Amino acid sequence: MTMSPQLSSDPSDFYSQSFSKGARENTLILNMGPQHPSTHGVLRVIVELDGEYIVRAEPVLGYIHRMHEFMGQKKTYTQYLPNMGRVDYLHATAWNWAYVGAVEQLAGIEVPERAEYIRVLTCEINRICSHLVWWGAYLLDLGAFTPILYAFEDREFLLDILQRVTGSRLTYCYFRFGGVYADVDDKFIDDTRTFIQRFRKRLKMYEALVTKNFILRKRCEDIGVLSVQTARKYGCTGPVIRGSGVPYDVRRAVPYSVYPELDFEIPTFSEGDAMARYMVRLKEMEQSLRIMEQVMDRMPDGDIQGKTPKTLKPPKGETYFAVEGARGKIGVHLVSDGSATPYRVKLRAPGYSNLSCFAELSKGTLIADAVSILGSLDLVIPEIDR
Amino acid sequence: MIPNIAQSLKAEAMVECDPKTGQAVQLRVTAEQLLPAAETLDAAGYFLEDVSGVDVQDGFELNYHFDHVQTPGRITLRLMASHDDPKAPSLALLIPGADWHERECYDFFGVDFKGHPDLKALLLEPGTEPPLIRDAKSRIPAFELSLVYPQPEPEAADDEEAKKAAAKAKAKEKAAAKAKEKAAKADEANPESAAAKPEAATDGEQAEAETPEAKPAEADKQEGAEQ
Amino acid sequence: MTSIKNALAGLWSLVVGMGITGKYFTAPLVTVFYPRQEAENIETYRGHVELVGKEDEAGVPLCIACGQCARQCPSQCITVSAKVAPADPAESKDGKPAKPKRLKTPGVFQLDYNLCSLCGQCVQVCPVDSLRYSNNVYFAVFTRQETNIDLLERLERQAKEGK
Amino acid sequence: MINPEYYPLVRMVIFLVAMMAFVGLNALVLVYAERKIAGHVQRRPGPFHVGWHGLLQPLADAGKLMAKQLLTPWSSDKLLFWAAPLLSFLPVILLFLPIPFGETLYGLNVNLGVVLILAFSGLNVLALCLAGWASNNKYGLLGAARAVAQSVAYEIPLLISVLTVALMSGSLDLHAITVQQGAWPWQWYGVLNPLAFFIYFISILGETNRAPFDLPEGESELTAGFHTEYSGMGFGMFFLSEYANMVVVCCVASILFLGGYQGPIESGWWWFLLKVYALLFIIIWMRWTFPRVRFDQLLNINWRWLTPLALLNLVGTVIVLRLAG
Repeated sequence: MTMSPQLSSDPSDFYSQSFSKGARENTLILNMGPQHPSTHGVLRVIVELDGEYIVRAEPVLGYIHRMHEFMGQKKTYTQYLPNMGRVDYLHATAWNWAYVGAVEQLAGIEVPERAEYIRVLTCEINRICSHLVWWGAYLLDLGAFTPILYAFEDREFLLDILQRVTGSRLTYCYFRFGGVYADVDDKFIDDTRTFIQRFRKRLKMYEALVTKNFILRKRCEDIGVLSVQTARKYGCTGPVIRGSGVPYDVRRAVPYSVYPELDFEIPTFSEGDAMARYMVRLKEMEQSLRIMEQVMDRMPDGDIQGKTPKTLKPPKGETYFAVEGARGKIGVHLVSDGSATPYRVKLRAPGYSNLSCFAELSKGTLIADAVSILGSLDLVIPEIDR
Repeated sequence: MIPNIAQSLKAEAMVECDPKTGQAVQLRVTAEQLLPAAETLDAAGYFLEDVSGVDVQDGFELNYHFDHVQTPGRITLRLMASHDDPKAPSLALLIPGADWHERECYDFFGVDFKGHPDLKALLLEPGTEPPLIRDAKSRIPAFELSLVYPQPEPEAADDEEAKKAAAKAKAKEKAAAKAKEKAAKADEANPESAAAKPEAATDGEQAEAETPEAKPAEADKQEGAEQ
Repeated sequence: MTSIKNALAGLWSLVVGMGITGKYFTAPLVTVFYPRQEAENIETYRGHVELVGKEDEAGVPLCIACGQCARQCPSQCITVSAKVAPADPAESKDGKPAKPKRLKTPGVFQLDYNLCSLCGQCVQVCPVDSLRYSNNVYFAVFTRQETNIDLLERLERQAKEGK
Repeated sequence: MINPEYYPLVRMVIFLVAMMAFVGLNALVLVYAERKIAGHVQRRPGPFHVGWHGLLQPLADAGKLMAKQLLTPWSSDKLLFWAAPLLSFLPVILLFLPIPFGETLYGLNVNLGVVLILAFSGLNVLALCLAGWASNNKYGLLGAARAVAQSVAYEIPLLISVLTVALMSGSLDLHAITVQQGAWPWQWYGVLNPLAFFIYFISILGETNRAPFDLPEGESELTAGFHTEYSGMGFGMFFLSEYANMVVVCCVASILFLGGYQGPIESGWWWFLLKVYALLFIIIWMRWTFPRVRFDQLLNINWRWLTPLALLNLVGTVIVLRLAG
């Protein structure tokens, strides 16, 4: 067989080469991604296969790395805000919040109560959006094509609602230091209430169509079992660690904003498998609905923007602020040298830690299981690569 | 409130933090102390949130943020890796979650983690120049970041404020001279950071000449005044 | 026995699933037939910024050409420069020609929509509220240059169309 | 006028040509149906803009497929690579020969029609295997391996359930089997022996690689499985043969279990097509409802459930037949 001249040399790259060094004999090294249907965008996973069983796996990151942390050092505090909507496009408001919260904490900016309620409301709406996309995409990974469109049908309502206040539908840049950009109106509240009614029924439909589905249960149960210890060692947070039975939620653990006043539960499942993580997310959507209802009942009148200096120069020092995103703990470590530009912004992406346990989880599973595990970790690659 | 566990850790210095730093306690550790400290924390059920590198005058400061799932209260281990030969012990074998965080630091700062099982580029193209290394002028001294580093005497702090309030060159010069004296005194007590101190005082002035990005902001004020 | 029971329950769950998709199969569609219909939520969409005209003079912007929006912009996508009045010879002193005078109205107001991230900080920072979001949803162009919008021209056009 | 009844070869050739047209046309119809059903299940219109309600969309698709460049991977085995799609498509036409679409509407009157169909349908797996192997692609190889294991496994319960019907009717002649059932549903073997019908139905999903058993191509794991490397009509051939295979198995199902062309009121080919398309509709409907099963589960379903059940059913049928008379 003739070989094409361009390809006659070894076409594998740095990562393939370093991965194949440790390969056993008679195994197949398969490169999944960065363009692969189930790696959610641009994640690349190199796996070593024995038949269809995975001997070893290694995620390769960086295909959508944008060096957000460097941009943080070059832009002023306000100018860096739009970046936050683009770190994790599915739960943009949480990232908005993490950064805005860090700056507020450092600069000692007060946030009016109404703004806090609006933040909680939009954040929870956005959380449902994020979980809906995950739900659809996960089922797509498992080969069910229809649920994602049902999920998007519901998400569309939420996007319309969020568009009313934020003006955009995906990469929100809505939070401001000391408040939010725009106030919510009555139609927003009415629409949200209508949605809550509707969505409760839809969740029942989701359960009947998918959650109880025999095939799905077989694909998720006992797949990718993550023990509490492993989850902790890898620094997993969010639904991943709650699926392992640890009720760890930043909204409760280190309460911020008005969350302490709100009544909601932290759903946990102790199985630690893909199904547990699935169930946690579904239950979380219900809890988000509860939070939204309470917030709308209690929302006070008043300002939406606190007093902030026109040119923000937080005092020298550092701060760490964490919020609970749809994927887990979002942390921003902010260092200020007293100038108008951050000295250092470190973004702690929950997906980064969650994905790092994939290599261990996927050992000895089938490719199809690996896909299921990858999906159940709920990855948003732009957030992981930053 | 300092968590009990922090008391039992061996460290160079330990301070309780202001709530606005978002951390409960900070510990300054040496390379030898890092692993035992991490081991104790790990055994006590803490998890590693992230490893955040900061490039300061004294070197690359590595912040190991630990948090607990039941009793929150962030414990930060701070380790200084020198600029010339940045290296630190790896936690990856002890805490597998540290693996990627360390590789990220390796990417961004070029810190060599000794004992890491597979230290190679994670987010950047292998062989890329570490992007987050600042030029020497724009670095701030470590004591401005955290109280775990020996602080200059209170006069020096006053002088910083004075600088901010009025941009009078004379006052600045005097203050800088004072700061140097104070720093020298402090260094006698604390020989370890002797090298860093004089730089620290002079850097206060450099910080005054602000980064270019800040200038438009000042222009803003003037514009606003015009109207 | 239990496995048979489980298998039957599993089969039933599949039938239930078929029932649900079957129900939606006959249900009305929820999509909008785009070229023929438009979505209903366009008025809340915030597209690229545009200038606000004066009340009495719709074609003239409120803008005072202070340039704060341009400086605040994270991606430097706004270009503003004030209109310059030709020097008045009467004001010349000692034989030196008078300096041209910067007027408080923009001569150039360009938006490079390629770079814009729609964060709205220019709208917020404007001291005279001369910027607002347009709801120009159907903004599609063939070349990159076309995304460079001349907002002054846009305002004039809008003023003409409005009348 | 020559009566084709007396010239079986002429009849066969005419029928084969007709079947080619039928398969092509049928693929267009099924593509349209698949996309429309998927669309409506997902509450969107599906193809809508090409022709009235998107009726011409399949034609446009076909045109696109044919106009596309045929790419041959440089490291593939070129002969086998291009032999595979042909091999997958051509035998399918033969499968239509013994199928009685109506009382006189058939290509070849053989008394072993069932055997002929089962024999030729086995060829398809060879094509999939070749395609995966020859394209020298790891995904293709995995897909091919899955295809072989799956097709071989599912052939067994399929055969046994067909055998059950053959025993009930005492014949392997499709014509005879049809005639033995009456026009009314309670006379059909599918109703008399629902378990056999059920097993047959599940098996054909596995045999034709349809969701939820579409593992050889399972795109979320193997991108496109055995046809990863095929472009243009190379892929189009696999596509055609998949739909043609679906039609064949549904034809056989309607003959064996649903009384073939017989129906209440007026028997004829319309009844036959109605039954075939009803089955196809259910298959498509299932595809847009369920997740995909995992590969080991797929084999477990077969070896642990379907095959034993089919055997039990066979034995039970024999006993009942014996007792009845």
